[in-house]
Formats: sequence, structure tokens, C-alpha cells
Amino acid sequence: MTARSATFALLAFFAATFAFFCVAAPRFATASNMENLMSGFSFVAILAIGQSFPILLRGIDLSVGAIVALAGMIVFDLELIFHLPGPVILVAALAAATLAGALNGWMVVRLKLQPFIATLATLAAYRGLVYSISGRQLVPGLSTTPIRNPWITGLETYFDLGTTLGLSDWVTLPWFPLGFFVMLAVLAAFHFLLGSTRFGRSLYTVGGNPEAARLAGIDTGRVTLAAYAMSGFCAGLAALLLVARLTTATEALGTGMEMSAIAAAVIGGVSLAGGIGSVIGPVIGAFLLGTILIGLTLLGISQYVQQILTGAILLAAVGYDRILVVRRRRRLEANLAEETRA
Amino acid sequence: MTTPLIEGRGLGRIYGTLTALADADFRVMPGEVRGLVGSNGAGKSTLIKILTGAVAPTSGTVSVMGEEVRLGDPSEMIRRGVACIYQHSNLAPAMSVMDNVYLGRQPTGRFGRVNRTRLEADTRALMARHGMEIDPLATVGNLPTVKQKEVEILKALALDARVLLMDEPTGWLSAADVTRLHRTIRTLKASGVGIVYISHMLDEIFAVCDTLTVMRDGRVIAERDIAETTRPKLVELMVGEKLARDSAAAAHEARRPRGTGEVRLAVDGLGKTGVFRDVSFDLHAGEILCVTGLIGSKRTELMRVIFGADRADAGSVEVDGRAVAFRSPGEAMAAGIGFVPEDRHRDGLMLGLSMTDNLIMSTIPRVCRSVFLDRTKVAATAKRLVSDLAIQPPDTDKAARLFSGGNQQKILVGKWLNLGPKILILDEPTVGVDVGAKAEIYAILRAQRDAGAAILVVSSDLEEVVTVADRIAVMVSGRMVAIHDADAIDRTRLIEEIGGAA
Amino acid sequence: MTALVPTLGRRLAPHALPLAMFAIVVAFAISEPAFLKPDNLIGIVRQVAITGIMAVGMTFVIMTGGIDLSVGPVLALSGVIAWFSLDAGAPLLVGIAAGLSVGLVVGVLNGLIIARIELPPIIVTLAMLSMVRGAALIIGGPDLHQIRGQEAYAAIGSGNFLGLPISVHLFALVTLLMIFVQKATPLGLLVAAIGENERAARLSGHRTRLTKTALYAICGVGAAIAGIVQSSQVHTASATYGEFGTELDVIASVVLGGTSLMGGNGSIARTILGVMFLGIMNNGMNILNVPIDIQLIAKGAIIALSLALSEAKG
Amino acid sequence: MSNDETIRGGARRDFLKGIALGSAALGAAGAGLFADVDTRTGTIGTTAAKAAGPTKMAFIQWQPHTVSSAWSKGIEEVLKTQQTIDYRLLDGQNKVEVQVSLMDTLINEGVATIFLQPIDSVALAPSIAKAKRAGIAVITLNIDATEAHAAHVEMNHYYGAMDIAKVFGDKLGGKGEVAILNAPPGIIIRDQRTNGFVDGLKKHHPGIKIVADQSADWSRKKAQDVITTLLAANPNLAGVYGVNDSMALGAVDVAKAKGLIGKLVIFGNDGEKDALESIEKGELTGTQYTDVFQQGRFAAAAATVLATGLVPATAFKQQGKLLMPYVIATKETVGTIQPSQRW
Repeated sequence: MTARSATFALLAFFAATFAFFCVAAPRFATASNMENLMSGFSFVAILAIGQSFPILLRGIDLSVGAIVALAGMIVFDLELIFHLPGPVILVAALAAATLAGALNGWMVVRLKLQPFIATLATLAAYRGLVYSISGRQLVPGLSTTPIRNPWITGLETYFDLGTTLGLSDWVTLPWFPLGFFVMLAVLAAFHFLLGSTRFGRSLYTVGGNPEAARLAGIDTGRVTLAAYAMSGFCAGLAALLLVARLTTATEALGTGMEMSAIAAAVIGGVSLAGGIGSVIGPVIGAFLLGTILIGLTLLGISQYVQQILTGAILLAAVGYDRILVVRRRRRLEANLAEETRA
Repeated sequence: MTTPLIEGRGLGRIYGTLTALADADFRVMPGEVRGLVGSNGAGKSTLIKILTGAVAPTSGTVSVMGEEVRLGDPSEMIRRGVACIYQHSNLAPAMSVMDNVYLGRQPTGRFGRVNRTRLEADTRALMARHGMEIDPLATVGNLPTVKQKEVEILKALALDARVLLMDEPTGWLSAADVTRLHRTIRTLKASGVGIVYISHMLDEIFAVCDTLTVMRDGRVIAERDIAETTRPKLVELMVGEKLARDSAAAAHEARRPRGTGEVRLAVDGLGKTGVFRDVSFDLHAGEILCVTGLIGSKRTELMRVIFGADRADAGSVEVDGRAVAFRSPGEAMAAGIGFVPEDRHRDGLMLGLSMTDNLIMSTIPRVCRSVFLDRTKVAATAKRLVSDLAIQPPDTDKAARLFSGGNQQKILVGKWLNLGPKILILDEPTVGVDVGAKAEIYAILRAQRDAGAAILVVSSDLEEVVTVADRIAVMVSGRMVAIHDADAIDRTRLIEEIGGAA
Repeated sequence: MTALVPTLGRRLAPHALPLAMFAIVVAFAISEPAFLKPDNLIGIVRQVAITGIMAVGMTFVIMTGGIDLSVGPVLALSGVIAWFSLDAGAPLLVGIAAGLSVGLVVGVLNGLIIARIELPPIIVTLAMLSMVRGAALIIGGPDLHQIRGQEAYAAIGSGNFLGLPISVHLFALVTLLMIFVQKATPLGLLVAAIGENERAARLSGHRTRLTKTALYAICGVGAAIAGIVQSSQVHTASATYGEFGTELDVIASVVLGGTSLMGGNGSIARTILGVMFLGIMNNGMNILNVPIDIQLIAKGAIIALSLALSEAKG
Repeated sequence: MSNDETIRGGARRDFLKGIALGSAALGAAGAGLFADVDTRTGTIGTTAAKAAGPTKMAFIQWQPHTVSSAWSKGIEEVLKTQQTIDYRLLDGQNKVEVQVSLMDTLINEGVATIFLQPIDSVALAPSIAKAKRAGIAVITLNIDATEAHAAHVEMNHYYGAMDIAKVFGDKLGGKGEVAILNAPPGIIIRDQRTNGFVDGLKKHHPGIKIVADQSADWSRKKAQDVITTLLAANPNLAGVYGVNDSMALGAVDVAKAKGLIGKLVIFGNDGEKDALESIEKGELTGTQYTDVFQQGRFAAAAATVLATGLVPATAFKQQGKLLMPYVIATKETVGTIQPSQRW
């Protein structure tokens, strides 16, 4: 299957890049660097997973950065102003983020807005909402008050699996951040959802051929709404991990993150034409971006040059995808020729 | 009397100012195969869409098994056992065959997990039952068009439908596949399924249908038992008396193989790896050469290469004795070649642009003064073409989308006639065009031929080939196997050759 | 009566934008009469000139189903390059040409990759956004470069002519030129044709790839002109100008003007309407001293609503 | 356990093991981690000084900006004289998560000193704590962090803005309508500079009325637009405060065009050379200036002292704080700022 081989190709590219930096970049191949990679890019991976759903439906979600800020600020307020219990805060933040995503979906489905524009509008509106509810502006003293609630900061816990498994005598293993496992859990859940449930199949259908989906009796509106809601949910989850890592939320949190998420998803082989892609690819895409950024920094390469290289890699990824498509088309033509000749 | 399986009463549908369907009654009894015929724009597709729930009617009711149903909801109709094979593909290209066949209804287990084993088994069983053979795990987008059509049919069959609607189901199928489909239809009919069969191919209508509903201009104008009607009568019903006569008369016009004898286009040993090979033929001024063959015999691909839209790997093309190797359609046009593509919506028209813009699209430099568009010239050109081709309605500012299929095709032909091509290539010029417009297009082609143009027509419609051709070329699997003078070959031989029996 | 409402809605839908615009103008004028002062009205046009020039350039790109996210950094880099040239003693026109050439080069690159290799425009230009920004920062550094002793250059952004700012004249000129191109040249027709049906345009003998490349080049040059106007208006050039969000404002203007991101019909004149709409919103909310949070929420809501209204015609 | 290994080898693991062992002893004292590290680390500097190869130092800035750039120049000036120091500038891209990730990378790389211009006091605190655990000295610039660290060199924005408000009000004669050209929330200096100004006016000049507070996104161009608009609505506007110099200069551009120079009191905040030049020309009324080069030099000096190992880290148990003197630069005072001090 071509989709799978594309994932393998991406994985191979990731492995090659990784190996390159292991050899070339000083202190890249260390346990602590792996920790940095995992804790620094798990949330990007989660955002990329979320972004895959709208893209699978030929849409896009530009508002995820603003939703991250919104969820983050809700945690901030509920904890530092209202002192609510931890679990309530977590649920409230995730619910708000999911709702924000669902509103995007509603605008796409009911108001028939193009996703780019609908989420461009909410990108502004949600950010405005963040400014409105910002506890940092309402109670200035809170801007220097860290969040200490263990329910929240507990997300930034590290597990020494090496010692637990008794491997630390043999190799030095990184400690695994909880955020990484959260990411894996999200990955597993959404991979199952997309690959093995009727809903997932319907989502691919709506993305690949919306009219066919509608005529097959699939409620395309509901599927679309759900896809954007899931994108919002992922943004909320990413916000929780970020807040745990930063012990606070700022009004500017998440700015520009939509672009990283889109880049990771597209590098991960989710086609903007809809209906093609997985959630594994975007995760690899996110960590590929992370590997490159950290690797280049360790090599001492200027971040300005890094911006150029990141752009080039994005181009290379879509270029490669394009080559696959062309090659598949050629093969198909050849097959067809053979078939008719036979 | 038994209850009809499906019955529509007083159905109407208005799009803006256009009445697509008015006060139509329609019903199908168990075990009945009902043919639905009519020109393009007669309202057949609208009727079908209402019955599948794809669109809601603006008036009227639909009942299934005597029960009135909620309108405009596809899932409601599916639930009640109404399935449809659509004219255009309705598959999800990136998904597997079995997922497509059971789209949105995959069997699930715990946690909503799709039971792939059962899904595959179900698909295989279904295919066995209907004598089809496709890998259930193959990705639909990777399948050849014919196989995709089969998936489409399977998808409808998988619903165990009580009513099966087929909108031009054989458009892409070979003769053998059509026969197999008809066998399937008879089996279903025997088991009490009601079938609606839409086709422009009268042969098929007479081969498989029991009853007929004839539509014209958005209305149901006649219902007949197939036994009590004949082909000429049916054509007359569909298009009105005069057009039917003209079309019959035109078929008896004299043929002119090799026209003036002057070779306009000489193709020698042309080949494209994996597509077609070793194609050689001459096209003369003042003749119509029809290239026929099965779908997938690479006729379109050949034409695209001649027109410069694709590149050849081997062989040569000469225009008026000069060797050419076009790298783009623009270069071919400069050499006097015009090309009316097969799929007018995908490759031909700019549906959202006005008829005028479409008509001048290939000849923009001629309506320019220095680097600017000359609106007066543009309007004059459009007006002239509209009257030459009798395009209806003659509203040049109307968007191409709003014209009927036949008139759209005329716009497309007009666009190329305006170029004044020495060589005009037409790929399936009358697919989805009603009988009336067909006759008009044939007349235009003959007029062009008589004026000295060399015309190359690709067609799968034998009726058309026999009607319009001066010479007939047959392609099989990327090779041109034979070229005949049209009068020198009978239908049966031709069919054998097309099937690759030679 | 019940039927009247949807019918009325359908009638009004194509005019949703002008109507919404009229409504907010009235609202602003009532709440703050100063809004209608000629000074302020001219001010609005001057304020939107930079976004407007970019939007005009981007309209054709969007009409062909494309998009250009890289305009922000191009704006920055063209200013920086113009500054470098002028600072090195180049004559005014050479400096401007150098700045414009940045837009041309980036635009042609975008166009070639999109039209020839057929990669998705959103990703190509996103990559270009990152690459051009990196290049601008490498060339120009993080500093602000003051443009000194260039009266003629400064006049582009700050001068007046016939009582109107020169930047407004420039905006009008670019707009009229492009309206003319759209209405009266084959290119305009070709853009519409490609947007409607690219395959058919190619099979009609048009060099669609060349045309698309040209459109991205036009868009790039538009951004470069904007860069020169901006650097001239603020007397400084910096690699950090055209910050993230610039491109989204431009795109929002074009889409508000009724050009679909899926390609197809669109018009330069209506893009100007979209530009003015956003400009009036910003100006009005500034003049009423609306806090930033409400400004953003209102902006989002109004973009969504006015587009939803014009979408309701079906 | 030797500290040399901590920095040099790939042995942060050993250190973490140490933490793991130590944490048992630490018991419930979660916050006690820091104290533990401090005693363990002993002297911060020696390790770096003894390490083979050049000592690495890096500066993580907020985003590309004149102030950060000038700091970096000041830092470099001092560090260049120390041939064994390898210094570089990293860009936080105005994103906290990028700054945090860069901190992680630098900690892993085993740099000796990190100069940091935090976007947020709290958000960077965990990273600073982590750096300290790794024995890295963190020197913050301008924005303090809630986590105590080696040193903080600041020009206090809040008090600076209060002083601006005082001089600003004096120039206005204690009354009139003023507008603030603000930036969107999200970075803490924006809040400090705004709140300081507002509180300063309340304290020193309660008669002055703030009639508008509009965001111009730190941008000179947008400031021009906003001020033009505000002037239409508020013809009596007497003063403008820009949260940075660029925006104040945008207001100057408008004042020039409308012939309001001298009538409109315009203050900025930063003190970049373009602003000082404008003050000398009599256009911009004033700004708050501090010698940013010098600030960078101070930070670098502190870093080199730490790197020599002569100062035990215990000396920094109480965080070192260096307050930069600042000048409210106006036409009267701007002459005291030497060309070499302008950035």
C-alpha cells in the first residue's frame, strides 16, 4: 500500500537525519538530549495529530495556536483565581478547547465557510478572548505566580524506565516525560479511531469523496464537526502539557504553532487534497522537525540559517510526496497497458 | 394490485429560474425493469436524485412500499432499500475495495472496531454471488476505470436493495461487461427487485427493460411496455418528429473516404511507452476518420499526443508534409489543429465563465488589438458562432454551466471552429448529448468536412461511427489494428475487430 | 411571509459585503462623528495602502486556487535590500528596482515550484515564508536601519501630491492598473479561465504554467512594492517587518472581497472592497478606543458573519 | 562524585542518578531540590574553568530586536577578550516554548553560562531551575525570573515607566489628554511598561486623563495609523506614550506631517539611537535610556567572574541583582549620552 510505504520512507528519512546528527552534532546522542526532544516536541506532535483531521477533510485549522492559549489561560484562571480542584481544571480546559474546535467545525458545516477563513476568523477571535479572560491582566500580581497544583504540574513528570526495567546497568536510557506517553496514548487512540472504526473510515471517505460519503448515507456534517472538535481537543491537550512545562500560561502562548502543526502534518504525508494520510506520519514529522532544530542548534548553526533549512526540508517533503504520486500514476498506467494487452 | 416498490407523485424541482422537473409521476413495481429515457436535460437525473435522496424536490411526495418517506436524506433512502449506481464515480479513491463496497456500513465489533475479517468475507461472498472478481483489499484509486465501475455496482448490490437505480451504468463498460451486468439485472429482477435503468443506448434499453418512461423537458410524456414500442417510435417520442427524421436522413448521406486525397496529417510508428505503440495512419483533407475501440484502448491518449498535450517516445507526425513534434497544445494549434476533449466538464469548458469567454478561449489573439482585448470583436465573434451553431438560448453572457449538455458541446465545438482548424480532433463528441443535438453536431462536422477540413473523431458509439465516418480505424490495446472504408465493413465484423478477435 | 425572508436573504446575499460595510460605517459615524472627517477618511485609505497593494497582487493568485503566505518576509527583505542599495550610494531608481527584484525573484521561485513541480501552494509558500525570513535576517540582521538623507525615497511613503498622500496615489495606481489588466487584457481572461478549469485552459492552447508563474511573480512584486512603501513610511528598513499575520490580513481582505480560496471567479475591484472593509473596521475600533480583546473578537466575528451571509445565496 | 564529569562527559545521567538517590533523602521537600543541588555543586565556576576546550556561553534573546542585539554586542565585547570563551546568540522567536527548548539544548550541551532575556518570569523558571541543577549559571537580562539564579541585570521597566510618567506629566503641565500606543499582551515587559506608566501618572499627575489605549503591535507603521485615527477623534490630544521607541517614532512621523511638533508631547521607551537622534532634533520629547551595551558588558563580566571559579556559587545563593541606571532622555539630558553609548 502506497500510504504505508510513504510512512516507511519518512521513517527512514527520520532515522537517517537522526543518525546524521548523532554522528555530526556534539552531545546529540545523549540521554538528556532525547529527553529534550521528547518533552520539547511531544506537544507539537499532538497538535500535528489534531491538525491531521481537518487536513484529511481537505480543510485546515489555523486557530489551534489560539486554542492552545485559550485552554492555557483557562487553566491559569481556574487555578490561580478560582482555586478549583485539579481534575475539574483539566476537564474544563479540555472541554473548552474541544468546544472551540467544534465551533470551527460548526462554522464550516452550517455557515458553509471555507475552513481557512473560518479558522482565520477564530484565530483572531479566540486570541481576543484570551486577552479578555487573562488573569494576568485582571490580577496583575498573578503574572509572577507559578502554578503549583500537582494535578497540572504532574504532567511534567519524568519516568526512569531504565532503572525500573533494570536496564540502567547496561545502557544509559533517557527518562521518559509523561507528556511523551500522553502523546503516545493520543496517537494510539486516534490511530485506532481512524484506522479501525467506522467513524475513521467515514472520515477518510468524506475527505476523499464528500459526495460519495453523503450518498452512502454518512452524515458528513457530523464527521466534519467531529474532526474540528478533535483538532481542538488536541490543542487543549497540548496546552495542558505546555502549562505543566512552563508552570504558567501567557496571552501569547501558541502563537504561530498552527504553522508548525501544519508543516509536521504535511511532512508526515497527510495530503492537502484530502482523504490520504495517517496520524503516525505527523508524529514522525513533528519529531523530524524537532530533531533538525535541535541538531542544527547543537551544530552551532545560526537560527536564521535554520529557518532556511526548515523551509527547504518542508519543500523536500512535499516534493518527495509529489514524486510518489507521479510514480504511482506511471505504474498505474503501465499496469493498465498490460491489462488491456493481456 | 401489488403496492409499488417506490412511487413518486407530482414531483417537481426548481433550480433558481430553471424548472428541472415538473409534476412527474413515477413508479416501479417488484420485479420490473423500467427504462428511463429522454434527451439530456429532460429531467432524468433530477428524478433519480430525488429518489435517492440526494436532492429534495420542491414539490411532490415519494413513498417506498406504500410508506411516505422523508425527502432529501440519502441515509433514509438507503435504509429503505433504495440504492443507486451513479453516472459519475462515487468512490473514495484512497480506500480499499471492501471499505467502499460497505461504505458507512462496515460491520463493527467492540469499541466500534471495524471487523475487517468479516468485511473481507462479506465482500468476497458478494462478488462470488454476482460473478465478479476484484481484490477486496486493493485501493480503489489504483484500479482501472472498468474495475472501479464494478466496485460501484457491487456497492449498490451490497445494500440488498429492493429498488436499484442505474444512471447510465454501462458508460464505461466493454460489451462483455455490459452483457454480464444485464445478466445480473435479470437475476435481481427474478428475486423481486425493482430496477430503473437510464441509458442513451437504445440497444440496451430494448435488451433489458420491461417498461419505459419517456421524459422530455422536465416532464414525463409517455409510459410504454417495451413490447408495444419500436426503436423509431421511441426516438420520435424522445426528440420530437422532425429531428428524428433529419437524423435518419443524415445517416444516408454519401461518404467520402480519403476526401480530396490530400494528406493533412501523417502519423507513422507513433508510440508512447506503456500506453500505445506503432500507430500509423493518414488523415486526408475533406474526410472524417473515426477511431473506435473499447474503453482503455488508448485512443484518447493517442489524440493527446498528436495534439501536443502529451509527448510520444517513438515515431513521427507530419502535418501537411512537414515533420512536427509539438511540445504543447499551443504549438499544435499554431499548426492548425483543434481538439475537442472527451470530458467537457473536466477538460473542455470553463463552466463559470460566460459563453462568450468560452467561445473565444482558443483564439484570444484574434480578438485583441495590440495587447488588449477588443470587446467589440469579442462580441461579434460570439454572435457569429452562436448563430452559426444555433446555440440555445443565444444569451452570450450566460455562464456555460447554465446550458444543456448538447449546447455545451456546441459551445466547445464552436470554440475550435473559430480557430478555423485544418485538422479537427473530436474525442467522443456526443457523449451525454441528446439525439437532437447529436444530429446537429453531425451536420456541423459534415459541413466542416465539405469545406475541406480533416476531421478525426474518437467514438465508442458504433451507431455514431457508422453514421458519421468516411473511414473507420479500430484500436485494440494501444495498437491500431485496422482501417476500413466505412462502406466496406459491416457492423458484425467491426464488433469482432473491436473485441480483438481478428 | 415565511417565504419572504429567505428570498430576501438570497437577493441581498451578493451585496452582503457592501451592506455590512455600510452598516458599520453608519454605526461608527453615529458613535463618533469624527469618523467621517475627510482627514480620517483619507487616513483610512493611507492605512490600508500597504495591505491593499499586497491584496491586489494576491487576488489573481487566489483566483487560480493558489495562495501566497510568503508576502510578509518579502515585504521585509525588499525594504532591507532597497536600504542597502541606497546606503551604498545607488541612485533612487536602482534602489527601488533592487527592492522590487526581491519580490520578483521570490515570486518567480514560488511560481516555478508551484506550476512546474505542482506542489501545493500553501506549503510551498509556507516554506518560502520561513526561508525568506531567514535570508532577510541573515542579510539585514535584527537591527532597524534608518534611511537617511533620501528625501525622494521618503516621499514615496510620506509625501503628498494633490492633497493626497503619495502612498494613496500609488495604491490607486496599482489597483487601476490591475483592474485594467483584469478587464481589458488576455491575462485577465486567462486568470479567470485557469481558476475555473486549469486543464481546459491548457487544452485551449494556453501556457498555463507560465501564466501561473507570472501571477506569483506579480504577487511577489506587489509585496515588494508594499515593502518599499512601508520602509519609506517609517524611514527604516528591518528584516523583522511584515511579521506573522501580515499574510493572513491580506488573504482575509481578498476572501472578504468574494474571491474563493478554491479558485474561480474573483475581481480586483471587490478585493478593494474587502481591503476597505477591514481598514474601516480597524480604524473605527481605534477611533472608538475599543480594547484589543474586543477588537479581535469583533474582527473574527464580522469576517465570519459577512462571509456566511454572502455564502447563504444557495 | 566528581563535578568535572557532570559537565564534561556524557554523564548527566550520573547527576540525575544522584538526584534520584538524593531525592529519597529529600523526602517530602519537593522544593528542596534546589538547595540540594546547590550544596552538591559547590562552586559553579571551577568545573567550567577546568573543562577542556573553550568555555561555552550563549544568549537566548526574546526575538530579533535592537535591544537584544545591543546586549549581545556588549556581551561579545567583553567575552572576546577572554580567548577561551565561545559565545553565540540564539533567538527565542518571541515564543516561550522556543526559549524553553533552547534552554534544554544549552543545558544538554553543557554551556557554562546562559544569558537569558525571558519572555515571561514564570514560564522560564523551571528551565532556570534545571540549568542550576546542571551547574549552569543563568544571568537574566531585564526580566527577572521567579526562580532565583546567578545574577539579574535589569533596567526596571516598571519604575522606569513611572519616571517617564513623571517627566511626561511635567512637560504637559500636569493636565491634558494622552494616548498610549500599546502592544498586545503576552510579554511581561509590555505589562510592566504600561502599568508603570499608568501608575506613575496616577501618582504624580492625577490630572492627566488617558483617553485612548490602543495596540499598535510594536510597529512604527501601525503606530502612525493608530495615532492618525486617534487624533481625528481626540483633537485635544496633548501627549502620546509609546510602549517602545518604534511606536513613539511613528507618532512623531504623524506629528511632523500634521505640524504638531512641539505641541504634542511624545515619549517612547527603550532609548535606541534613532529615538535619541529624534530627541536632539526636537521631535520626540523623550524616552527612557539605559546603556544597553554596558548592561551587556556587566552581564558578561559577571559571567567571566563566575567562569574563573573564584566566586563560589554559595555567593549567589542570594541572587545577584544589578540595577542599571537609566536616564529619562529629553532634549535637556540627551546630550550627556555619548555617541559610543548609543545603540
